[in-house]
Amino acid sequence: MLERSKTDILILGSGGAGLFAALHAHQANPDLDITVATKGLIGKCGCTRMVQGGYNVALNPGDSIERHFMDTIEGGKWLPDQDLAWTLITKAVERVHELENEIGCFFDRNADGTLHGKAFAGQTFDRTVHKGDLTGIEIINRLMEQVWARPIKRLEEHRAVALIPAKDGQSIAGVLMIDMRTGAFRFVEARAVLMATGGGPTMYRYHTPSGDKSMDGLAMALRRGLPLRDMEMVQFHPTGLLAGPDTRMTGTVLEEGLRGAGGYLLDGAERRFMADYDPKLERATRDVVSRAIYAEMRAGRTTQHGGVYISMAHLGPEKVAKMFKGMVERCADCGFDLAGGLVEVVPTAHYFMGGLVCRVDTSTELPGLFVAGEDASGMHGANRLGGNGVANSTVFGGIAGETMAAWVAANGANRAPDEDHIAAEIERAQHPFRHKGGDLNGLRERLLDTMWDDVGVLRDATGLKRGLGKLDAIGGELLSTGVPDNDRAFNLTWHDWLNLRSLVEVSKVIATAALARENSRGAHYREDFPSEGDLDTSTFTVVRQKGDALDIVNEPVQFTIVRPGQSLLKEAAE
Amino acid sequence: MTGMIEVSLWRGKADGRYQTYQVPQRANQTVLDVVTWVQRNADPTLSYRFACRVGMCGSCAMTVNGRPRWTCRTHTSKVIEDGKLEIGPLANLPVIKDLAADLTRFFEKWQRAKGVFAPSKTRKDPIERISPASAPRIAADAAIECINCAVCYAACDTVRWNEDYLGPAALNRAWTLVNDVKDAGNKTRLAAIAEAGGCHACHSHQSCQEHCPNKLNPTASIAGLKRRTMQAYIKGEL
Amino acid sequence: MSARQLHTTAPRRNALWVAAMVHRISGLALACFLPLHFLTLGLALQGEARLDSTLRWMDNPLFKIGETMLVFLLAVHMLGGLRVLLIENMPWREGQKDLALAALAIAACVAFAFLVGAV
Amino acid sequence: MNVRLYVLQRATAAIMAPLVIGHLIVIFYATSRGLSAGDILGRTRGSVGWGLFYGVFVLAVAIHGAIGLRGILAEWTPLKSKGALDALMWLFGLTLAALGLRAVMAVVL
Ligand SMILES: Cc1cc2nc3c(=O)[nH]c(=O)nc-3n(C[C@H](O)[C@H](O)[C@H](O)COP(=O)(O)OP(=O)(O)OC[C@H]3O[C@@H](n4cnc5c(N)ncnc54)[C@H](O)[C@@H]3O)c2cc1C
Ligand code: HEM
Ligand code: SF4
Ligand code: F3S
Ligand code: FES
Repeated sequence: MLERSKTDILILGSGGAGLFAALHAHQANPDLDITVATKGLIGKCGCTRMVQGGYNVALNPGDSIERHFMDTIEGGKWLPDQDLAWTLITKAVERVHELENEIGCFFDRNADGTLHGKAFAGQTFDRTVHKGDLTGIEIINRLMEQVWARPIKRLEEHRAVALIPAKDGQSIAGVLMIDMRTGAFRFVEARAVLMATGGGPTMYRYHTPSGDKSMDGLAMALRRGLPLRDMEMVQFHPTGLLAGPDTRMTGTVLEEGLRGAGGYLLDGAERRFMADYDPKLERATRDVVSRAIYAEMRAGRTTQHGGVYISMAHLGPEKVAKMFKGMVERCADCGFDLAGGLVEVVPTAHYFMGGLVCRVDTSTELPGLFVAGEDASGMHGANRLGGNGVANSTVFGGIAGETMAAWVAANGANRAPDEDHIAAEIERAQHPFRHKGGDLNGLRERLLDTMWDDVGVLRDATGLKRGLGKLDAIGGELLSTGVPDNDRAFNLTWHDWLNLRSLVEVSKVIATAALARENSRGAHYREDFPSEGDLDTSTFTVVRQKGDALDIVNEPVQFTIVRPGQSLLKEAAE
Repeated sequence: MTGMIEVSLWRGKADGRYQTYQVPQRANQTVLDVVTWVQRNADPTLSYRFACRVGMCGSCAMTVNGRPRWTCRTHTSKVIEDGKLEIGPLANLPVIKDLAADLTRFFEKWQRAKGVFAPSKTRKDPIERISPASAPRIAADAAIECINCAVCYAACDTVRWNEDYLGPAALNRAWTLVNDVKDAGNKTRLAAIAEAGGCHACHSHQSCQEHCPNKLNPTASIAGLKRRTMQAYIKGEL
Repeated sequence: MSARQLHTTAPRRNALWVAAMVHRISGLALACFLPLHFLTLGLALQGEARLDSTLRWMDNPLFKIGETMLVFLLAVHMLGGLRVLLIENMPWREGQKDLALAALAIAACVAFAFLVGAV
Repeated sequence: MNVRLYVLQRATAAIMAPLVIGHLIVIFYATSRGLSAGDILGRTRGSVGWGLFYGVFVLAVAIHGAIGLRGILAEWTPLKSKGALDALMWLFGLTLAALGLRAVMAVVL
């Protein structure tokens, strides 16, 4: 029942991070045997594909690395690891050149032929490079073509279920997977492993990421006792589509530009409410608007499905239909009139700033294990700038490829896996087959509600504790909920179960970290601790699993480049 | 808008059959939601593929009442006929199981059509200035927003009749590269698509254009390739 | 297999697919007819009378209908072919369905005129 | 179909378009007067112009039709080998050309 194979470099995930890693590792040493394993089809799953806005990069002579860096640090509320952020921003320049010149991306141009940079919220310069509002498709399609064109092995519809240590426990020996198409287990022995499964806060009632993302990577890392950082930091996008229950449309993002262009947010009684919260009204930042909508919803001033409305009609339906063609068409396909009518919206979990602790070269505490993309942490701190997400995955994915190639060269042969571990993990993944019945979907709904209600946009100690209690209960019930073992091939229900298990485990970490952070920074807002606290003594959370318990510490942020109150920008310093 | 939809879903591999389910109809409901409902409530072993839910990843295409479509952005009310929906895997591709088709061949042909950028520069060079108003740029732009959903591939009867035929999506991609001034691979690309099974196999059925959910026009792209290869052939470059 | 066929009925609903089929069938029919046509004319090698007697023999209404069909096939194939050449060699033009329909209509008119004129 | 066959097929199609129109006019003209061998041969016998007209027509249609047939065979019959398809194409094309040229000779010479 267990198939085995060997490779030099195993990459988990085929988003921007995974594919860049494969290309750079191959470029560094074409003789390496490289394998990309992914839960969907190569390049067709994950969120890099879903990037709409674009890619932040300081290219324009009027812009600078320093300016982009300061925007990132200030946007991250002084929590980012400054060396990681600096690497992100400097390398992004080279990466965009590579995307254009070597990978073949087709970014929009100014009339003079140079790359167009558009405005994106929270930034002091229009530096977001894009292809219309489908930037991610362009980036990932081009990467996918390049990967297909090379002798890089593809394990499509393969789900990683566990990081398997070497016999001596000192390093990683490979990864246990399920070949989803057949339902068989497969152990891939690898000299180096990249975790690039893209996080994905899909445990919230409303969420934007693709359905294949379920925090598997972080759940696997947690089980290996690896440290996770900034886990309380879940970014919400203020306007997700609210289409009611039982539709996968619900939660999908309606673009930021709608508010930027002058769209109104209205409560259930069609009253414009943003004035109650912020003088910038609908144009306030993502977190402020999300909190305002969440507060309206909690106060019960909601629409039919429990959200608020976005209204564009006053700008002239025809103009709106022209300006936001893609968005209007998408809404129309699903039965909503965005240009002329009211569309129900709700804040929606969008991005996960937390993740595995890593170094600038993407290495982790576990020798042989590397991490990049949304699974990694420290680049964004308390908030990620729009446009820094795909920059992050492509920059560090590429670095990971080079690092792994070098690491493999320096660290010799394969390492024999701990067979007991493999056996135990197979047993763990088969757990639902040992049980009968139960309401898996009901449990999923309860998880979504728990996270939304108690660990959501506005948090306090009472809610977080209540949430942790409910999460324990859901986790417990999950273990006695079964999946029929009549056909394991392409069995989505089995994978739903496994997704849920990863989500519940990581949800507990989110709630625990949120409870530990007794101030409000960026995406994390504590109603019982609304102040942002002293910036100079900022700390970040690090959680590890020790036995059955979660161990949490607050570590001080090292201001290696700039301290709160200072700036790298001349004009600000003067 | 309530009541039930009679949904027939393909079950099994190539030698499978349709099985019927009763699914409650909702005001806001896509075909993907219908399929999901069956998996969650009626038969947990039902297999299908999706990822993004918003028409960006091209993973969820299926045959719906006889037509290939992206299911995550197809509202049920637009496709139900007599209260019925028949949903099968994409045509012209092997079936993995139930509603999930195997796209390997589709991507292999993408490669055979040299649908991959061939760089003329490196990351050390400045980014090429390209006027957005230049003709090749406009031509490439018109065809570039493809999500490789294979809907066109499933809609094209030439693909069905001619195993070798690269198909509309791969050729459409090749056309964008032919127009990319940064690309250095046109010689081999044109040679590849001038072979049997290349662009000349297309009979302009235009089913690809009719069905492309992104309103792309592979027929026009393929016509462009036919012109370009013909010129090259006449000049003796092929 | 028969159930599987259901998946592939869709392309046939496209008018331009039908146009391609008309083009193909007409081309095929012409290709089948041409050898006969050439053989008939070749009879002239055996003298005018031989050809004439065959032409007389073909001078009945059944053959008239057949000839009308041939005129239609030739016209519809040519016009359809010109439409394809237009697509392939000119900048893209919308309204291909209308063009295909026009080709069909014109060919039908030509054939009708032939039928009326020839009787 | 590769580019060579394509170019030949399309070029012959383009050549034939005016010829077909001409031929259709002749058909109309001829049949309206009642088709007789005398009429046909009276027009064509000894005419270099008609000889060329039909000679070119025959060669074009032989090429065009043979390539067209090859395509149909490839797509609609189990015949997939390139060798067999090419053989049938040549067979059909040469036959058509031979019969056609024979007919042209019959009516012109
Ligand atoms: C709707 C939307 C819009 C966005 N817009 C922007 C934007 O405009 N600008 C910006 O900078 N960022 C944006 N982001 C964020 C950005 O998309 C992500 O941060 C980034 O793409 C993450 O890249 P990644 O490679 O880490 O992960 P992903 O691209 O998400 O890829 C993760 C991969 O891992 C695979 N995987 C998951 N679990 C497993 C497993 N167990 N085994 C094997 N494989 C697994 C997945 O299938 C997938 O292939 C947006 C995100 C969303 C959802
Ligand atoms: C006016 C003259 C003609 C023109 C403009 C013309 C045009 C064309 C074109 C463009 C095609 C290619 C269609 C495609 O593959 O998409 C074609 C196919 C074909 N033609 Fe013609 N043609 C003409 C006359 C003829 C004649 C007289 C015959 C009779 C032998 C003929 C037989 C065929 C055949 C058999 C095909 C193949 C059809 C297919 O593959 O679907 N054509 N023609
Ligand atoms: S051309 Fe259109 S239908 Fe074909 S794969 Fe691309 S997006 Fe899908
Ligand atoms: S449907 Fe097929 S035949 Fe050509 S125009 Fe499109 S590829
Ligand atoms: S799920 Fe991505 S296109 Fe439908």
